[in-house]
Amino acid sequence: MRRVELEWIVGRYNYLIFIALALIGFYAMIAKKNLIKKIIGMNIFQTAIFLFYISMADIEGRKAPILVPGVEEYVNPLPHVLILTAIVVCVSTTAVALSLIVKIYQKFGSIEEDEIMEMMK
Amino acid sequence: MKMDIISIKPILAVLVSLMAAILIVVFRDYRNIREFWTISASIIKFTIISSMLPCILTGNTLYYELFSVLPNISVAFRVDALGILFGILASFLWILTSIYSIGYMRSLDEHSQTRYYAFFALALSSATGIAFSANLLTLFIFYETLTLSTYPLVVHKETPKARSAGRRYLIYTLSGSVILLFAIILSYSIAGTLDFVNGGFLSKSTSITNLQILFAMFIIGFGVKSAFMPLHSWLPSAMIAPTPVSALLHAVAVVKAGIFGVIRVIYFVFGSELLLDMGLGMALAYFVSFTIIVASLFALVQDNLKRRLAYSTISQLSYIALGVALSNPNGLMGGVLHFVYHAFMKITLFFCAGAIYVVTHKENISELNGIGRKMPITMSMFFIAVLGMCGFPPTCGFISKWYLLLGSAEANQLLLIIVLIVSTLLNIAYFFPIVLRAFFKKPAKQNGIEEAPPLMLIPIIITALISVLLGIWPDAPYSFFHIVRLMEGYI
Amino acid sequence: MNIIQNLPILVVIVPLIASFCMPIIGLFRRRYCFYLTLITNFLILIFAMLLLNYVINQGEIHYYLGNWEPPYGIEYVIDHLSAFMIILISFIAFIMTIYSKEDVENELPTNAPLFYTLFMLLTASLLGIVSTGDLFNLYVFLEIASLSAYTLVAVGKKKDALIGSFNYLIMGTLGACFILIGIGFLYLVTGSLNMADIALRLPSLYSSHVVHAAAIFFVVGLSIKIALFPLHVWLPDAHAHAPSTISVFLSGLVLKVGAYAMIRVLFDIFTVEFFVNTLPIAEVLSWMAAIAIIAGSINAIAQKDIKRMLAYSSVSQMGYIALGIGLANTPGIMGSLLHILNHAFMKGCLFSAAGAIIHKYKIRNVHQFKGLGKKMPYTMAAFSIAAISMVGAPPFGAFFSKLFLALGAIESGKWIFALIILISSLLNAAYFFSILERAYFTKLHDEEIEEAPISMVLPTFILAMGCIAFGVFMFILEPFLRDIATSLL
Amino acid sequence: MSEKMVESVVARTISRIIIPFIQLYGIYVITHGESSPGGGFQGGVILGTSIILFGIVFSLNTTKKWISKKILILFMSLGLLIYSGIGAIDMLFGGKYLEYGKLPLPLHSPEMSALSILMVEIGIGLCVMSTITLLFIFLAGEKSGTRMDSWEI
Repeated sequence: MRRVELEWIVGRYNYLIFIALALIGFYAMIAKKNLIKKIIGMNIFQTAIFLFYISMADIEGRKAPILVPGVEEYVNPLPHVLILTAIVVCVSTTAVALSLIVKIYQKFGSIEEDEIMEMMK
Repeated sequence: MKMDIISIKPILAVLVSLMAAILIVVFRDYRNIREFWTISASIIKFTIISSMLPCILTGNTLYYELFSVLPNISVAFRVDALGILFGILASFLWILTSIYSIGYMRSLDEHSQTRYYAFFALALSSATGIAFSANLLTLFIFYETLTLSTYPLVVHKETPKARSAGRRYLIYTLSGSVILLFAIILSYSIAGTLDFVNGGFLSKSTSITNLQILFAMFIIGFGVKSAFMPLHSWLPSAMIAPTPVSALLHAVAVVKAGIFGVIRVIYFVFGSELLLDMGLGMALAYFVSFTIIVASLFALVQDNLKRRLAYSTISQLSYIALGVALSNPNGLMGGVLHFVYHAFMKITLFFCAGAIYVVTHKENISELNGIGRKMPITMSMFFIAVLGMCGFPPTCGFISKWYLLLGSAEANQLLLIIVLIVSTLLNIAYFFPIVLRAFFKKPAKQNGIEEAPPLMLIPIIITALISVLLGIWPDAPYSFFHIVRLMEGYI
Repeated sequence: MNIIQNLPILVVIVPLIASFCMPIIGLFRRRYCFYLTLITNFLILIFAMLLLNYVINQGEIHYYLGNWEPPYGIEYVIDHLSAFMIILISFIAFIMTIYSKEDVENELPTNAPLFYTLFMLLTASLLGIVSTGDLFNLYVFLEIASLSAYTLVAVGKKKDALIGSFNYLIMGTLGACFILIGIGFLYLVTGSLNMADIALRLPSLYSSHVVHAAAIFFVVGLSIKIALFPLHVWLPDAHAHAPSTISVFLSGLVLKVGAYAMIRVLFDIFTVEFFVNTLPIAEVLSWMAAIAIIAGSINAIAQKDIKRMLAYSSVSQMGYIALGIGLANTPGIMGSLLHILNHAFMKGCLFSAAGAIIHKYKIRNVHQFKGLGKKMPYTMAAFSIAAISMVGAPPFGAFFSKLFLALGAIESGKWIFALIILISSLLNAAYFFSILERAYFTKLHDEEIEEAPISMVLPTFILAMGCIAFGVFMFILEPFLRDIATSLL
Repeated sequence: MSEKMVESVVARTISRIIIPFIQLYGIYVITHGESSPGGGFQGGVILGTSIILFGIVFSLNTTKKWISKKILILFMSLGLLIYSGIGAIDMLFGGKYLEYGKLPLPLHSPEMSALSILMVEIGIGLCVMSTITLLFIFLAGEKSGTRMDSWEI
């Protein structure tokens, strides 16, 4: 077996955090029965991806891409821009999901998946 | 010198009845105009097809490629001797059946007549398409449309029984087509072409086992429609359809399309040489002789007249397959002649059954005591056809059976000769009681003569007379005999 | 302004602007929303035809947004495949606009502006997906399409639609997240988002695990979007409970565009070499597809609700398309593309016929379809044409797509797939013929013709004519599809 | 939600003072979007938040009196139209979509770009602000009779 070195973990801690967060979110989306918790899971998942993009763009010692005299080296601004867009997508998805949940609660009187399934039969 | 003549006639022949179907639907509210279209389409179709005959008789073929689907696969038409034989047969009998249908449908005041005529015309289009297709793909396309266009005719009565018959029909035929299409795709991948070639386009490039499996799949695929046992059970239950449908489609067009496919596969896909090499020809001959005997035995115990005729059809279709599978000139001659002659005889029998039903509303043989005195003309014609089915001279059935026996003898197959003779005896056993009952048993009450309407009677007389005429004068000019002669080159 | 030069973007922004106008118009004259949609969709249809004409005669169009050259800016690429999808989308969108008039008045009387806003947004984003050449742009449009689809499913009056929409949202977002991760991985190793640019840089990285992971994330994410079998659970509820117009859109276009994205990603970004040889993606995909074909059909047989049945049938039919992608040879891809076209028309026709039936008689259970053939002759005629085409009977369109797929399966030596394709036709026949049998061959006493409104019957009929035309005039399509297939491989 | 959401005088007073500053900051973020961090989306969210704060502290109905749903929907569409329109105008003068340099104005190309981007940011800000507010009104107003599945205002 290959020995996992501490350095290897430290060098990639951002990816490990991304994976951990994404799995937490994924688990919540699939396994939780409460609709709101599903949405929370979805948000965690998406945030994990955002973090992945942001940390991917970051290079040690470089500055944010803003025109300031004296700073020569910038990090790649593109992932930030992409993530801005992705955040918008995330917000809209959450908004749609929340309004759906409000409607579901009105019609079924519950936001627990199994209870709703029981009612639909 | 054989030539491919480019001609759009085959397409016209297919399109005529398609157009007729559309016109029939358009004029659905005017029944005279609607039925005028049926008759005129049938006559036009027959004219177009027979106008191709002189060209074919000189040994040429007509060809037209519509479009190509894949490299070496196209939707194309080729009229050769075998194709025109089927085409003429189907289109000629369509004229008679149209006339008969009008009489039948009007006397019984059937519902949904527009649907009936429209799908009938479609079925004929498909049958013509099958006859004239130049490759397996085209043949399959029309084969499939034939299945679908006959389905509404089978379910015409709209009773639960009819629906279950229709369901059974679809299950059998669609399963058959699936196997057939699979076989077609496999042979395309083996040979890279699907065009019918005299002598077959498959060669021993792949292993013998593969070819044997392929042949078995083809036979199962086409065998459903040609009602080889044990794939036959849709045919007797499909007899719930109106009698003209049983007469033309279930005695001629549909089942003969299956046999036609078998002939195409034997002579144009595999080639008789390859089949004999692999010993598959004889295997097929023995396979179908099982059907010949067993179907006759089944026929013995049927009380419903149309069902008995259906089992007789099953048995007789296998005669054709037997002759063709023998792969010698006499066998082929007998098989293909039976292909034609059986059509005339069986359609007469079905027409008679329909006439009896229209006049007396009786379907069972046990109720037919003394019907011969009530309907003398119908029953005499019935008797002539029965003679033909049993192979008595001077009807045409004798000639085809004679060639079949010659072919079996030539192939040194004593067992097949015995099969043919036994089945003739069985034919007599299940047909003669009907005639005897009709003429010599006393009816419950005597009502005097009451025949079916002339629109029905005339087609009956014509077909019966033709079956005699073909027996007396088989090699009349332009007769089927000459077309069949052209096919000797297939072997 | 040079219209032809700007067509790639016009096709996207015209419906987008129309959708932005819709709420304002909705505030004042609710009725006009329909007309604006109709006019816009007609305009797009014309644009699409011009584009197709241009692409066929002059070749690909590359359009740089804001005149920023790739790989810095966003590039729109219209090649044969895109033009093919654009014409399909715009045609169905136009036809379904006509259909939507009655449907919207019936199913969501107060929400017409909302409906048409989302409808145009959906159309715009679908067109965006197929015309963009930028991976992230693809993701954004995919999400816009999905978001408007979630909302459109829920917009009706039905209670169950909300649950369907919610499950669709959860699964769809999951798929989108996977795609986003995939894009991130690709960006990580190539530093580019332009598809052509990535494709150029990838071959040297085929052994990289990051690329492998990216490919897998893409395939799983897109499989959710196209509802490939084990990931299909969201589909039946969403498609069955949506308004009929939207059901047509969802199974006719949204799924197809997912398939398009899959073709683009697999064939244009990762090449055949990669996903057939380096990773066994093609193998897995085709087996999944084969299972989907059978399982979808069997599920469909068990359904009583007509729209649910059609939805499950979509699962099965998407299996065909995925199978063609997995086979990754010329006939396979041609079969896939042809089936994208055919299935859009067939399923569109079936769903709109079902919608017309539900509109007129308020029946959804197929057992109540008795005698419908005589009551609604035109709708049912269209339904039967599409159903028989679905079964794969010649000379209708789907016969040829199945034929191509089967040939592709044989060509790649996997005859078992050919057999599955053919057997599934029988399963299709089982549920479609049972409907047809009930509709046509049952005796009823009250057989008066009462058709759905003409604005519903006409679109249904046009779609049915499409099913016939693509079969009969296959030879016109064939060289075009072959071009696309060879350019992809 | 009840007619009066927060009874606290502190909250009301503080909000009264703070809301204008929030909005000013929002506008600042929007207008400096083309040259510094920030932009339409962020500024719009800040603006929207100020309205939401108003809605929470005072009541939903007061908010609706102040800025009606009709206006918000109008702003939402208008913002989007500004954004897509600015991009499309360039196409009229022979540029590409979003090229921002082909306008027939007596300005240099970068200046024109800056101007266009400013307009775009304003459009986006308008749209985001109204969308955020609308989301709040629809979701919060669900019980007080504002049905979100209806277009009726």
